[in-house]
Amino acid sequence: MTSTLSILLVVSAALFCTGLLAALSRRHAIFILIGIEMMLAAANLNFIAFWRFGPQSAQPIGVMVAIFAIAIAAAEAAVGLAMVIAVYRHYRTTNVDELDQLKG
Amino acid sequence: MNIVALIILAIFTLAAALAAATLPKLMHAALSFAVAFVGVAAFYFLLGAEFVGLVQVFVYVGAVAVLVVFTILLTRTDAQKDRGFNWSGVLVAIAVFVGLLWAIFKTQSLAINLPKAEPLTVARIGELLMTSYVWPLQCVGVLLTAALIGALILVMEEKR
Amino acid sequence: MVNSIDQVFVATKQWLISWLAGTPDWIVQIASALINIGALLGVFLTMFAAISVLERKILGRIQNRYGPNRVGPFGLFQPVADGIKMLIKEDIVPARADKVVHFLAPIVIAAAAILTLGVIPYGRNMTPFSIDGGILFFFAVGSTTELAVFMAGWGSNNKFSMLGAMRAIAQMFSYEIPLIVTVLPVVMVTGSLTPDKIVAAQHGYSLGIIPHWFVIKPWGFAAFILFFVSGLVESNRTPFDVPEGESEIVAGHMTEYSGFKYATFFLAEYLGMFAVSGLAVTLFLGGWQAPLGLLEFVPSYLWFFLKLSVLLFVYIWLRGTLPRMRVDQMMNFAWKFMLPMSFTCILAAAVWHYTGRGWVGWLWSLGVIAIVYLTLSILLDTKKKFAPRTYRFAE
Amino acid sequence: MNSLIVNNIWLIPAIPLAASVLILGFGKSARIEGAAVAIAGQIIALTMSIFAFVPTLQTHGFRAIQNFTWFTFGDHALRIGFVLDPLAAAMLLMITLVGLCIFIFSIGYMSEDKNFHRFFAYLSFFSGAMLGVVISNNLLLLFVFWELVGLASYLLIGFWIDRPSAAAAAKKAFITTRIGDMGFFVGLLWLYQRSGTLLFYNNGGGCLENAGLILLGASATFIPLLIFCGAVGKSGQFPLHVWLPDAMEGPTPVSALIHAATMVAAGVFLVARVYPLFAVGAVNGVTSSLTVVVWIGVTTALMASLIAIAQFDIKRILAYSTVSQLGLMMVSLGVGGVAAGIMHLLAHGFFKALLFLGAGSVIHGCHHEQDIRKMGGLRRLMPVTFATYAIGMMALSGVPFFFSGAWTKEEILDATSHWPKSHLPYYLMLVGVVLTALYMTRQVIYVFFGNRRAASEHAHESPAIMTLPLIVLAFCAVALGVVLTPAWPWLDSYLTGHSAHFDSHLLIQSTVFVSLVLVGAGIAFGVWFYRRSGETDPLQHAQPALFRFLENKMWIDELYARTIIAFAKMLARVSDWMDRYFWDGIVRGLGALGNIFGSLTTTVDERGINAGVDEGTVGARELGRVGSVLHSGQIQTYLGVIAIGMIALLLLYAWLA
Repeated sequence: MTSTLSILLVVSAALFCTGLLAALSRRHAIFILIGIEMMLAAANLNFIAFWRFGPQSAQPIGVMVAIFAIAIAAAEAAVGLAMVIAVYRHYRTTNVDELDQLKG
Repeated sequence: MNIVALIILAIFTLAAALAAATLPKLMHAALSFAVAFVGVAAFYFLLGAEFVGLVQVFVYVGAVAVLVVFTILLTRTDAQKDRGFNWSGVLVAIAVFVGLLWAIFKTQSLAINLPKAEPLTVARIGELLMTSYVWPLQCVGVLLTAALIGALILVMEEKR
Repeated sequence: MVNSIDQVFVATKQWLISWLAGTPDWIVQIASALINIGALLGVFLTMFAAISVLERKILGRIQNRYGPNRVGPFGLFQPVADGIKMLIKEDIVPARADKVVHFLAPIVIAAAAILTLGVIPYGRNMTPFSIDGGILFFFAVGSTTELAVFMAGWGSNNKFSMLGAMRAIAQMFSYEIPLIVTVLPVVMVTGSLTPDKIVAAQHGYSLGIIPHWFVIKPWGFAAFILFFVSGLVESNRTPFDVPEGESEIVAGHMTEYSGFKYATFFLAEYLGMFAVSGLAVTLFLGGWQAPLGLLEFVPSYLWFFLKLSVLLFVYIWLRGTLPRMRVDQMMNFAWKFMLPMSFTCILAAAVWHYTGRGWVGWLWSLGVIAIVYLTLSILLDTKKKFAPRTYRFAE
Repeated sequence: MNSLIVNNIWLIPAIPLAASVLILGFGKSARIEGAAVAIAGQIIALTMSIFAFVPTLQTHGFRAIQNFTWFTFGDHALRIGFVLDPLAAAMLLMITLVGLCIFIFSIGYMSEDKNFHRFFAYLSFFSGAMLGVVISNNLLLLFVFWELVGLASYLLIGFWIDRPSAAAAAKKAFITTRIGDMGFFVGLLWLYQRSGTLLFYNNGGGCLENAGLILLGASATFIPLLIFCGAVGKSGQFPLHVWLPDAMEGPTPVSALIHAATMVAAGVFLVARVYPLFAVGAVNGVTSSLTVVVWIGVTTALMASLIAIAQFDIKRILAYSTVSQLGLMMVSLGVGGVAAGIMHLLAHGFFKALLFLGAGSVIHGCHHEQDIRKMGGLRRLMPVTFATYAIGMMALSGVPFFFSGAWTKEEILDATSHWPKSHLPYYLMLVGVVLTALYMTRQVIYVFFGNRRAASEHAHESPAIMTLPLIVLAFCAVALGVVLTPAWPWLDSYLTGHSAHFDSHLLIQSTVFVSLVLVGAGIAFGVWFYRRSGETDPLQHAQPALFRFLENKMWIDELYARTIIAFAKMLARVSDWMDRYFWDGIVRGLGALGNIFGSLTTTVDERGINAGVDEGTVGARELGRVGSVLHSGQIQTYLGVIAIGMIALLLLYAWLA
């Protein structure tokens, strides 16, 4: 009833939702980043899975996309963490509930 | 593809991910995060994308995780109030998960048998990166450089 | 005959596996892996024991003393005594420590070290885990060490531990870049990330006596030196043992460890040393290949371990000779000298490749390296701007 | 060297123009340097003109052209070019030589002026522009230089800008010539429209060559007449002659150079240059356009001679003389004596420049007094000036055998006498000859003979730098008389391209005796009539009404003031009234209408819309306040909302599927 691909997709969905959970529920700013990284990893997992189960075309597009996604995610993490540090320096807090300067 | 290995790996990875999302101590969560990513890398190995798996370990465990723990170290405060948990997020996450599950099981075309695949060699990936994907590669190079400089400027001591 | 001696270990493994004929595939795979792991652990734990006593004895000779000579003949059983001592010591965990992290740190660090050993070809057909991106695997797993060191420092909840860990991570990060970049010329020239292929690419001899090892090429020689120095830093060896310098911060991230956990750290450090040296041998010194065509009858693994031993001796020799560097000097060295030089190696390798890989290319790449080296030595010359060292004594 | 100049003929105008720019660049303090540069430029131009003149002498019908494309629009290319032929070469030589003399004279005459360098810059500029007119091989290029000449004239007439009369004269000159140029430009465009080219000579394809002339068709009468309008304006022909006497407000060297020798001759030159256009379809050498030219010339010549008799300003007399001589040249051209006209133009250039410079010398000696009634008895005080002036006077009057004007005037009279259409111009010309002798005699008697009057009490001879050019020009005036002797009509043949033979019979013709008698009569009558001239003119005694009529220039200026200018003023007043009351009224009415609408909308705005908008704004603010609650600034909330949106989309999809 369930194919291997479905299991992979379920795992990926679960990883995504875990990431969402981390991003939504935790008060600490770093967790938002961790959650986003997890969501990105889930997307990558999907790319790889579909590449593996898709037709074996001439170019492993899924793999290439995953590689670039990892590189970009690394850049995002670096900048994001730098921002967390900068925000911490400025406001002396990393609690995102207190970082609401943009509220209406 | 060993289904048992897959399921064990899935449980391991998801447990680590859940730990990363919920553990109250920041450092534990960060380390769980690293473990979860090792699990994801293992998935890539299992799926035959060894290179991506290695890159995943290299980038996330070797670099991002260390960055995260460094950030935790540098922003250490009275962490008590940062440990709060927003329960509404759980509901939303579960709702999304249910929605995704429904979508996955609704889709009929996923029942594909694993195709026989040529192993994807590193040489092939390198060749592709230098031919078809050379522009994306250069763009990513520029992006990483920009991110490096941007991160440095962000964390530079503010001159008063 | 020669061939059978060369392949004796391979044959033994196959004989063991043949017992499992008829069982499912995955059982064979797991058995094969277990055999490999067992062999690795057996060999390298023995080597660890040997080197721990040999180091003390060699250092003793360098420092005009005997070194350990009480336990067994020539003190050779000293490691056994040490092992027993370590095992029976009390395992102290600080009260305010993060116990889980504190516990996991030595395990992770040892596991990483052992994993890195897995991809090195020790002899003909003797690569425990032959994977496509072996070199990448080595560094991917090796980078986990940093996390483990951090775990140790953090989990101990001790200022010295934390500071030591920070120092260790800072220097490992800094030197990881030249370490990896100096591998790139080899990878470029061979066109492969697989250690076996890299070793195979160094096969053959010019004029029957000069081996085709990469260390013979100017770029290879420069890269080898840089790689070796970076490896020295990665394994926290003197003169780069700043993170655990006893006279400065007790024992760095290992301060709060005792007993078997401490021994594990020690073990991991030596295993890391073996791994980096092994990789250096693989990449630059022709791996298990014999230095002369005449000497090819000597089994390949013997050549490998001979070369490894030479490198390890150099490690010990340096430890006995050089004083510890200051942190800032070390960092400056990494970013201002090592990094440009390692990029120059890439350039020189490319020049070598495009000028035909012959002796002309040899001279060209020598020229490139010489020019950059001279430029850097002029630019980085501090002109003795250091203040003369002053000594203060208690009155 | 010759070929170098012939192939680079553009250098001749370019050098004075460059000198002009250079002088202006020097600034005010560079007096000597400015003059030196101007004179050096003029000497170079003269030398080059001589080099250009030589090959034209050597070859009959010499014509060198250099054409090039100025710019291209669509399929058409506007081609301009330069031409060197006997006409141009002779003009070049005359202009540069006379110009050089006048430049040198100016050093002395203008020595006390504070804008010394500017004067020389303008003179150089004028010289360059005039040389450009002469060598243009394109009617448009000629027009451009023509206008530059006009500009130079304007600048130089108004050189003493602090004198209101000078400024007014400059304006008058500029505007009057512009009226003529308007016709010129229309003619130019019409010509281009018909023939498709403005090049004069283009190896058979130019507008003056047969191929171009055939294209003119019915417009052949009007195009030359329109171009002639320009010549009328520039050369001070009736009815546009009024500016030329007023132009004497400028410094005397300017009067000599521009308003006697060169620029005013440009009109004659223009007619000569485009003469093939006038001659299209000529029957027996007569066309309707040429007839117009003849009658305008005759009218001008006679009228100007008459006016000259009753003038007291030394320069004005010469100015009217110039006008009359130009009329004479026009007549000559009109009756077909092109060569005669041009020869007279060249000769006139020399002796009229001489006369003007002599007048300048007199004025300089008399401390800038120009009224001949206040002079007198100067022949002993200014002997050099007197001698040279007398030569000029005799050349102008046409005293035969030794003076250049005589022979050229003979030629013109001869040509006029053979005009088949009418003999009236010939007889009128003879009257003009008598009048010329008369007014010149009157002037010389007033200035140089008789008792010394107010201005001549302290008169003195001019310095050598001023008398030297006088002597040179006087020599030229006499020498040309020898050169131009009709016995050997080489210049005639040179200009027309026919071969010349020496023939002493040509020296003695019936017209020679006629003119000899007439000139003699004119001079004798003048000497007798003006023997006792004093503060009041003898003619004034004899015929007060006639004298007043002539003294006031036949009231032509007044006529213009009453008619054309009055009409223009009336138009202006009407326009002013229309603007003030009619259009302004409409505008005001519209404005008032706008005001009414404005107040209406203000009311509507304030009472109706504003109130509504206020209400709306309050509502919007309240809505915003409610809405801004959503805008919590919490990124996690935003993320959650995004996730909820995703669920909603999934649900929508499920519901639809």
